[in-house]
Amino acid sequence: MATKTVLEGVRDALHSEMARDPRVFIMGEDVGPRGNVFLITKGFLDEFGRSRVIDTPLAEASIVGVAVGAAMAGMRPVAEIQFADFIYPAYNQIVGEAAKIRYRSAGGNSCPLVIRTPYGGGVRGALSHSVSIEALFYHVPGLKICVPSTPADAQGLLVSAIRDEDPVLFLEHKRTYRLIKGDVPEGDFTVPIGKADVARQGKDLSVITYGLMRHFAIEAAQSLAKDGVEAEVIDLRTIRPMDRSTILQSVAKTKRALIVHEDQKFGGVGAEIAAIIAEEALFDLDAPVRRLCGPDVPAMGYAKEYEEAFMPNVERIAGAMCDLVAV
Amino acid sequence: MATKTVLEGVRDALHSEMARDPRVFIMGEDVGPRGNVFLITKGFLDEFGRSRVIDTPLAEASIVGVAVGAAMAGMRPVAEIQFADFIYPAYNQIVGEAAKIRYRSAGGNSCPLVIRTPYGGGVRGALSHSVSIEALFYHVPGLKICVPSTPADAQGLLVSAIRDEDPVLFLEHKRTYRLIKGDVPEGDFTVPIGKADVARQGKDLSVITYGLMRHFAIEAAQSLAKDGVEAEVIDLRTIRPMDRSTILQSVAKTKRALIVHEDQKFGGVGAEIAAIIAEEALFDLDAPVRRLCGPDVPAMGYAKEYEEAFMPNVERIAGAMCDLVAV
Amino acid sequence: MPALEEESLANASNDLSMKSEPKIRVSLPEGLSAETLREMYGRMVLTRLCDDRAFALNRQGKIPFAATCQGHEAAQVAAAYALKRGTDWVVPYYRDTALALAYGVTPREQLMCLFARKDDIFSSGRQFPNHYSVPDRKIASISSIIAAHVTHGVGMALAFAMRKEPIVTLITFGEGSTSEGEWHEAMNFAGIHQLPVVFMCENNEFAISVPQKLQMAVANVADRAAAYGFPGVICDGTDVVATYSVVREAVERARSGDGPTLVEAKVYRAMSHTSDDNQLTYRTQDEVDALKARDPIPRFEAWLKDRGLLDDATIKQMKQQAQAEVDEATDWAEAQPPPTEADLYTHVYASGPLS
Amino acid sequence: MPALEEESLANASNDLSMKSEPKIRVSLPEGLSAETLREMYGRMVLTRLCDDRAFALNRQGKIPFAATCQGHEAAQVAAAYALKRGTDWVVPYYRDTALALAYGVTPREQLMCLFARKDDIFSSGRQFPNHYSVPDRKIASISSIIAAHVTHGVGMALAFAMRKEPIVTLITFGEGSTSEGEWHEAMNFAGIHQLPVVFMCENNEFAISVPQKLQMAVANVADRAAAYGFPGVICDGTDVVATYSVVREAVERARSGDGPTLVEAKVYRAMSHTSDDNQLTYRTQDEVDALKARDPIPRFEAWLKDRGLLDDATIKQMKQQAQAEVDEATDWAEAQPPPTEADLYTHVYASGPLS
Ligand SMILES: Cc1ncc(C[n+]2csc(CCOP(=O)(O)OP(=O)(O)O)c2C)c(N)n1
Ligand SMILES: Cc1ncc(C[n+]2csc(CCOP(=O)(O)OP(=O)(O)O)c2C)c(N)n1
Ligand SMILES: [Mg+2]
Ligand SMILES: [Mg+2]
Repeated sequence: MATKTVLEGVRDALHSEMARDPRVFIMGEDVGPRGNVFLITKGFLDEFGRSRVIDTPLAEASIVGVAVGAAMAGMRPVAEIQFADFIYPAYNQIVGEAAKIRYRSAGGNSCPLVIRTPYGGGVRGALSHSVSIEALFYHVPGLKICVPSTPADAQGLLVSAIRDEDPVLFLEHKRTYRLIKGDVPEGDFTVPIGKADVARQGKDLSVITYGLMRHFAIEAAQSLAKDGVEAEVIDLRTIRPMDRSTILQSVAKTKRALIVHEDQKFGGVGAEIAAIIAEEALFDLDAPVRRLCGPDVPAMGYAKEYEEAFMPNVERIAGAMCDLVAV
Repeated sequence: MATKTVLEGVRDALHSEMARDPRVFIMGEDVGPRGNVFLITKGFLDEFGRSRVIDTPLAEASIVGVAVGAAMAGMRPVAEIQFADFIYPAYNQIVGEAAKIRYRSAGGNSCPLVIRTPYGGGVRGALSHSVSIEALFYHVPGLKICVPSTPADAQGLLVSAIRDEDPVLFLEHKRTYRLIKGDVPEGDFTVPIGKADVARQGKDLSVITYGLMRHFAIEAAQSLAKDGVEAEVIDLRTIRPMDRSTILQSVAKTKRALIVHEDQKFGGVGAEIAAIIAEEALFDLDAPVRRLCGPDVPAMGYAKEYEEAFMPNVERIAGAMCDLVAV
Repeated sequence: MPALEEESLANASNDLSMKSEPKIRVSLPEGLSAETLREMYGRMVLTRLCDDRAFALNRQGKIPFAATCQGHEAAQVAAAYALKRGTDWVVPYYRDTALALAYGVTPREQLMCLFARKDDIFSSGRQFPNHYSVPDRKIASISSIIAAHVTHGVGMALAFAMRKEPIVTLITFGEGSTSEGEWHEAMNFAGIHQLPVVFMCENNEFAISVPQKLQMAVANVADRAAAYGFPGVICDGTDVVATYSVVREAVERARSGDGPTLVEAKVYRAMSHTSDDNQLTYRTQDEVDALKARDPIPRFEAWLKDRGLLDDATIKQMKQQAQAEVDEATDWAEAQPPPTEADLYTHVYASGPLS
Repeated sequence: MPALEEESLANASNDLSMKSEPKIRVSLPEGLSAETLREMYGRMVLTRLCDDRAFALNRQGKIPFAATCQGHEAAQVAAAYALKRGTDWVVPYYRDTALALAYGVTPREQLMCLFARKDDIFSSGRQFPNHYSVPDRKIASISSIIAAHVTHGVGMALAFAMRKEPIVTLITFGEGSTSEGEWHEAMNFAGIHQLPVVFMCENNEFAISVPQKLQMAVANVADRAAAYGFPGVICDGTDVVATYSVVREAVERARSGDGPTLVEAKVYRAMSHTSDDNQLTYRTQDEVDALKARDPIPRFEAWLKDRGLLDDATIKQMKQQAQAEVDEATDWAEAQPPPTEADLYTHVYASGPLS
């Protein structure tokens, strides 16, 4: 075991897969000499050379589109979108193309592609560097979506994503990059795509969450434990596929479900989680499902006050947990 | 009252608004001499001239982006995306730009823009001319989304959309264009954005739906009525804003909720509807929430068999209704 | 590059050598033997019959949709033969029936996609007709989303270049597609990395109903190449030999590491955009009638006959044989089973239909 | 166009006429009086002080982010004065502090956006600094999404053309932005409709760390204009007068109905991309040091002094006055209230924060 940050987990996964498999290469804006804006690929250019660490033009549709083509031709591209807010120009390539290539060619072509991008708020990124995008993609069959929150999950899931035969959207919460440290196994390991993590065991309610909020939820759960309330915290880790059975088992046990995400509420990923519970576990519940999410405004603003007002935090999560067990 | 098709409702709304307001203009592919691929704007070019009926290059990002700019400069553009499947290249302009202009400028700028596009299956449109896109946009604050299903709603909502001060995504189910006929009020009238339609009254279960499925649900309800089961059918008409209170009132009355949409299930609009019910009406329910939706495969295929297997139809809806009342 | 010529001979599905090969051979375009030229002619004839068959089936109500390539055949067949078939990749668009048939797609495969049969190898009946995908014959999968495939072709070329494989990628599209932002990005990327790509624009002056002057403010698509640092070349895309020479040169540039070329083949669209369109809503009957004079098939036929490479008897025989092939393929494909409900769920992910 | 000159005088916020106006006047660029030239100089000085202040505040930990325009000031101020201020629209990008200050943004407004205060008129503290939006002074709202505003500017020009208003729209962007598909689409649309637009590329040869040669395979962004059927013109964007002449000509073309122009102002970026960047990770200290020689402010200062339009005493006075303004604006803005939680919910829709 080594202790590292989420950023280091991402970097080590990229590094080990590039070293292991000559088909793996990286392309994106400023991934070369700059080593990516968060310094994730620092040193990669020198080590792997210009043909495997490609500084692209400022053009996201082609970052993904060229990567799709390379993937169809047998490579394993890792395309980087510098911030999740800039992924929209590549939406056609991701949703319209990558996700459908296997299906539309009846298995004749495949598209083993990873699209990595930092998302989320809490770093004063303002209106265009703070977005959560998972809800804009999770409806799309053919895609897989990872949202790791710990260094080990970041590393193990990224390795899985690169080895996957299908396109994976890999979302890294930028606030976790340096904030979150944790133990990571040595050597080659993977975390399977599609398996949630029961991050904390509990019997009184289930908190279903992912990304940065996992950490806030655990903290909130710890504070409630002082009053004897034991919350189970489920970190989904991947959103598509979503680990329904872990969610349902937990809810069957605790009989109360609180869904927490930073992304806006209406039509967010929490909607599907709530729907799954409403369809499959309705008679298990002792209280209505609750969602604690970002507010339904267009974006997180630049001022600290906007950020704080937008993002769920430990206090708000603890408050929602208290309310729910009180029903 | 006049009897017309959905297509005629759309056309009459466009026509009357263009005649009424010189700020309204149309831009899109093949809207000129061709009169749009469904012939909706046939004759418009001759009547309103080339500066108000603009045949654009094949470039969706600029169809929307140019319209956004014109809207910011005081016009009322109606931008057409020829098929909903082709809207992805414009995703950045819709989600990243149009939806945020008012918010990001703190009210300094606005973007009164309508983006019309035909969506949905059932016309042998194959993998790239059959998509339902509402779930890819309904999470976005700042946007409004209309999904009319009757001629009167198509006309009245489109007039409302054009007069709205904010960007509206206006989704027209292409199968309804010529299939669905109905009475439409004469003269100037509007249907408000944000108000669902109780398309059929009932007491035994609530079917919450929109688009083409409204018609199938009513037919299914009629067939069940023969066995004494009275289903209430709610046609949302607009997805964002969503008429929560009509949904909740109906469910409080019937105690059973079936959500039906053609779009794929996972992360579809039905997820939010189910979540609203799970949060607000859980203790009203006598049965779990049910969703009858398109299957979680990447697209509707070309072969008739794929289309039939993909789309909910009257029989399947009736079956799901029976199952739900039997719980 | 004599390899090319042998290649085309080896790939020929029928023996097309004339009974009485003329003694005095005219000088032929580099890389093209008499046999190859006849084979190319044969592909054009076969394509025309497939195209006509599609529209006949559509009129009979047997298939709901057909898209024509009439007017584009010369450019497409020329491009196919300028490539090293079996080695070079093509990333076509939906109007490339002639290109596909010249690149190894068989009439049966073509008819299977028209009928949307389960065993349609392109998409198992999921996509519209003419959305080819034949990896074993180096034809990439495309969607109907205009210009989305152009970056793919560039990415494939990038992969080949990274692996130092001497493969050229041909990417085709209509002039309308050059308005899309993605087209610009693809061109730009290929230019920066001087990738082994040939971009071929089949300019028929219409994007459905929108005429070229409302699509761009330049006279030639080829004029756009300068913005990307590589040459743009124009050719008469109704002239097989002229197009062949231009594409062949571009292929050689690409293969020798000198980077991309944008070839603009000036063609025309003989019919409405697709079976869903009626071009008389936006151009006159006279205009449409005038196009007939440019038909590339009689033109190439005359060229071949002038040079003694083809005679009426052979033409007749070839047409009959092609017709027989198309008829057989039609009956066969029509009799094949459609997809079933279970087929809806295949090939979602490599690991199955999980969501 | 003498209107322009009067306009600039009328807009002058301070009396900048020198105590002893030299008797023998040199010939000045068309449309620029001595007073206007001094005013332009003043805007550059003011901009530099605002820019330096932003970085000082960032270093002090008072603001988390700053983006520089150092090296771009001449091009921006020249462009602003080539327009009819109060009539023509600008659709700028995030590096256009000098353009904004020359187009009527005040130091207080600038400092308010740096501090993200509630009453920041551009965005109420929602956007990063320098994302201007001042409808009453004809500055359009932009986001941080590169090149997304270019189609907007074109759409605005379309609206003005439809309404037959004699308004020119200036749209600016970096050379990196020309790689985006949307940029291509915007240029293409403007060319087809010959809209009254001036596109100005501020080419500083870097997109964050990516050098021009990895962004495009051409030497000049201006070379791309030919693909859209309108002229591309290059100027030295560190030379106020040269840029002014080129932009002014483009503005006149646009206003007289002759369509768009792409102006490429060759500039440089003196500092790192933003306060979050360290350019020494991708270019050498020597390279950066060498740029100092191109500083447009001393250069313009010398030009004005050479012609007797400015003397040291006036320069000193102007600098002091600008510094005082920036200091005052800083203190004032810092003391303004931040947004509150309630402000999160305003301006979602015209009708309120419904979802
Ligand atoms: C992104 C996208 N937008 C619009 C369409 C609808 N469409 C299909 S073909 C076509 C015209 C294409 O014109 P061009 O590229 O010139 O090719 P041609 O059909 O003339 O060969 C259009 C607009 C589409 N398929 N994809
Ligand atoms: C769509 C998008 N992609 C990436 C970015 C990140 N980004 C911000 S500025 C920048 C470089 C811009 O370069 P250029 O257009 O040359 O302008 P400059 O900063 O040099 O003035 C990049 C890549 C962004 N803001 N938007
Ligand atoms: Mg065309
Ligand atoms: Mg730059």
